[in-house]
Amino acid sequence: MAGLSLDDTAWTNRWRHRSVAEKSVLSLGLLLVAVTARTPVTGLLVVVVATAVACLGARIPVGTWVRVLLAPASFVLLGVVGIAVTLTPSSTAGSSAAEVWWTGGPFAVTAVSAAQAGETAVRAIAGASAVMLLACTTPMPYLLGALSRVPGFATLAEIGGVVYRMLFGLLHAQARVRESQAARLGFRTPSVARRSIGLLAATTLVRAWTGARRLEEGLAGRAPAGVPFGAPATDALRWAFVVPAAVVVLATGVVGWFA
Amino acid sequence: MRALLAAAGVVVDHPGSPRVLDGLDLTLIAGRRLALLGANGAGKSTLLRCLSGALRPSSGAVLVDGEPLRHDRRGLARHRQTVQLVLQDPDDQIVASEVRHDVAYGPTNLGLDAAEVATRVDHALDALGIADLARRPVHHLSFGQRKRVALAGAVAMAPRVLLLDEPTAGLDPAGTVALLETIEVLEARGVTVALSTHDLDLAWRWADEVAVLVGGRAVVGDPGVLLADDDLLRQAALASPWQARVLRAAGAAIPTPRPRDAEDVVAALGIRESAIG
Amino acid sequence: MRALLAAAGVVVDHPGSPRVLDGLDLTLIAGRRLALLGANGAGKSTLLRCLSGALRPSSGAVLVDGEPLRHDRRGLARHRQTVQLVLQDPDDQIVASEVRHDVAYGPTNLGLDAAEVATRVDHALDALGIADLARRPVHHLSFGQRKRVALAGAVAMAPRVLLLDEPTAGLDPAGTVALLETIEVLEARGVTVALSTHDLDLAWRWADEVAVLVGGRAVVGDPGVLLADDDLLRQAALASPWQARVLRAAGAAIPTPRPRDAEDVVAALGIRESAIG
Amino acid sequence: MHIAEGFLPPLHAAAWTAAAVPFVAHGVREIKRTTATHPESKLLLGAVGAYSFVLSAIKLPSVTGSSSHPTGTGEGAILFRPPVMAALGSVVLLFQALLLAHGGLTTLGANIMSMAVAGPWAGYGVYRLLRFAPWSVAIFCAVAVADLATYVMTSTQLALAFPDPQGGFLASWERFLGLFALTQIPLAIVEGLVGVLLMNALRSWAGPELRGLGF
Repeated sequence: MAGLSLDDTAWTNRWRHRSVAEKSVLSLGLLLVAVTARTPVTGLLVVVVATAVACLGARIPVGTWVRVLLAPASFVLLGVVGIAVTLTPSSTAGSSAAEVWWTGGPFAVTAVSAAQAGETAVRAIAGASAVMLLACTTPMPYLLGALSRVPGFATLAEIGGVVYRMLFGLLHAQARVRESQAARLGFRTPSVARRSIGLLAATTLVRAWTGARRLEEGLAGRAPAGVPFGAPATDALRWAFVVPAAVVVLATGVVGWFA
Repeated sequence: MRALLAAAGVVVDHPGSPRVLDGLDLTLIAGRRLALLGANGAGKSTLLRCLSGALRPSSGAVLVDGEPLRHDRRGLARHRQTVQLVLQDPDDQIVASEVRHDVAYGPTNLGLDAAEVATRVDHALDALGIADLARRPVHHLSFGQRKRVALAGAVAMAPRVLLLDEPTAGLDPAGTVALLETIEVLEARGVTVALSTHDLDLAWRWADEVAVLVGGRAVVGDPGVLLADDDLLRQAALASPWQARVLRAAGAAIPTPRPRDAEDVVAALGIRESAIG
Repeated sequence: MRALLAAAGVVVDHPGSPRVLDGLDLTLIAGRRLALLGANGAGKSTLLRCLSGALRPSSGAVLVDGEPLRHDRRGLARHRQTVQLVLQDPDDQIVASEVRHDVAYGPTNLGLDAAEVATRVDHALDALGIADLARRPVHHLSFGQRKRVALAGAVAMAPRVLLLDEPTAGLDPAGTVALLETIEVLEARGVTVALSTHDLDLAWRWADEVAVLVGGRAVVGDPGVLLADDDLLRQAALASPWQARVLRAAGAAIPTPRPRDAEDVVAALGIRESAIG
Repeated sequence: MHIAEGFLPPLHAAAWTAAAVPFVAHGVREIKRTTATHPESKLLLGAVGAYSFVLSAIKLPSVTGSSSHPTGTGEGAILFRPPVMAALGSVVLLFQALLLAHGGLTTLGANIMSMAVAGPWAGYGVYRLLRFAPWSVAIFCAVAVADLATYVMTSTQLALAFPDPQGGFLASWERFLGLFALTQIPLAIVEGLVGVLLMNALRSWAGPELRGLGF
């Protein structure tokens, strides 16, 4: 079946069974450090720590980890272009040459805008590496199980569980339908392709719909309608992990903020 | 001969189309293998859903140990612990994303304590030979493996009757053999198994009794008799299994017990190796 | 003996798992029936998807009339008018809500004018014997009927080769007979048909040639030989068809042409009615 | 149109998260009310969530040649109404953040505001306003406007976070709008056209199934 590489990693790494709370301390703690950092050094430190923890602790293959980070990193780098490039200052005469690094037509890159872009890029990549630490080590159903214990989130988490259960079958079906559309030349011209996409989106919704109805009937024999689906079991929380994790996060923060 | 589960005059109507089941009678005897046969659309799945309590017949009754099933919350809750249905497509029945968690779904909702649920789940996974898959995500499994997970989910409810809708559909020959072995394990634990199938050869070899669905009713009898009855099979849009066809082509009667394998058939034909040129 | 479509050293790799196809060679001869056999997961569907152009092999080539298929826009567009694949699940292939619209989908995409599209659709519906379903909504049809609609959609593309993935899966005996009749109609129109199946009996009766998938490669040969080769079938996790089993049990050799029906088998056993007590 | 993890300054991220909370809470309350009376609708809502995720993975053929993905916000709002989309949308955005590394946790609030609130409400509003217009026109406009509203919201969020050193918020807003207009206006048109085809196909295909939605 069609897979998602992040999801596959989450199911196969060494930390999969650890309590979600343990890993959240580490990952969300590093995320907090990353977004509140005042210097780029902190951000770089977060990337290094997250990488070390992911590859040495959870034994995620280095190649996999790099590929995981590459996607958000490329997004971020593309995104910061929009920050770095500003409109040419109307009062260029007033700005010193040192402040304007580059101009082209109505656009310019200034020292201020470039600094802002750089700061954002580091913060975003550091934040992404912290979050990917959680995403790579924890299968979605475990996360949703933890979320369901937070007051007010139970219903949403439970629906999330159904989303996850149906996701892969639907991705697979969608890919198959698209493939057979292509076999009947459904993407030959742009207008033909638009019609095919419309039909594809419609069939996929019908598939999702009938899938849910059939699941409803299938489950009727297993339990009364509406009972909670529960959450998969994970290991109990161990302070032997939480304490060192908190220390790592604090150390990263302290070193980063005061270095 | 204890009547464990029965359909008595079961009618299923969908408004605007011909009746799917039209006063059907059928009895499941404890420990006796029943195979349900019929063309596509003959009502096999509908009947199984009625027997499992998932579908309420328009009229007629489903009897458990002679008592009519009541389709209220309590009646259905009890029924689920007696009868479990396994659907053809495992994805219609698996709700959780991790095997163990899914198999535990039914027992957990019976209100059992955690230790009892764990025991039930372990037994079910063992019976299906998938203990090693317990912590695997369902979407990483093959079709055959998912079929076993769905079956384990039903077995974990510790039912007395297991109804299997087309259990061999989509399985290769090795998968079919493995399924039949699993059924024997379950039978040894006291479970009565009935299944629906298109595979006449499977019905001939496996069943103690067959029910052929024709015109919304069931003709029930010995496989050796019904599966050689051309008139009946023609009405049901079925064909006789090869064993019956070979014996007929040779002009031989079908002996009792009926010959199941190639060896038995050859023996029934009275052939000695030396007789062949 | 014209090689219409061929796989030459086809490799399909999914990173991190064993190779599905590992240097597979296979040739389809015009007008010759090929049955593809293999256990679940042996790579039958993968091979068919390669041959149809839907999947690009990691290495190796697909040859059409001896020319390697180019996986660019033009190459694929041409290929799809030569080869059409019909998937096991018709719902993966039906894109419109009304039968006629769905069958017209391919021809319309070809850019044919309305009259030509209508002729193509009529011919395809005729060949499948479902002209009466033309204006019906697809979701009201039975599984067997939807299978025919999916097949009609492929036939309307007027391919020279039709690849069928498990075409009899989920069909009852009457549905299987009807499908085989349809295939004959298509063959009479000059279409070469290859199919994959789990049904050894079907392969034995229908095919001119079988390809058994083992370890990512294909062993190709005469059904009467390969389907009686126990070593090969064991490796492929398959079993021999009943015809071969009966002959073996009787100690008889498999004659040429191989006996397909019960009557042929009995004749091969040299039994006269009078010989049986 | 996802804003990446860590892209917004911490205060902005927190503010957008706070802004999103009432919308999501409203949606969750709606969903709870539905599931209380129809327990089986949990499965249907899950299916719709899975569908939204899968839809965002469908590549759209773009006029400009670059490929892009439909947002699905307009169609979703018409089919399931905006409050439900706010709740389901946040689940889908969480999934995208953690399964695709698309979006993020600190920017979840901002992304919910643009894709699960602004887009659906704008689209739904237009759909209701055009009640008396031809159906296809109403769908086209609703879907296209939902698309555009999503990107206007994102541009606003970015402009507030990164005001132009000289021209301030307005200059920056114009810049972000201009930057995205290049890709988003053709995309909105394509998605509008596809949306009409989708809804037409759905109406003929699944009439009885969708009747339960008040569709």
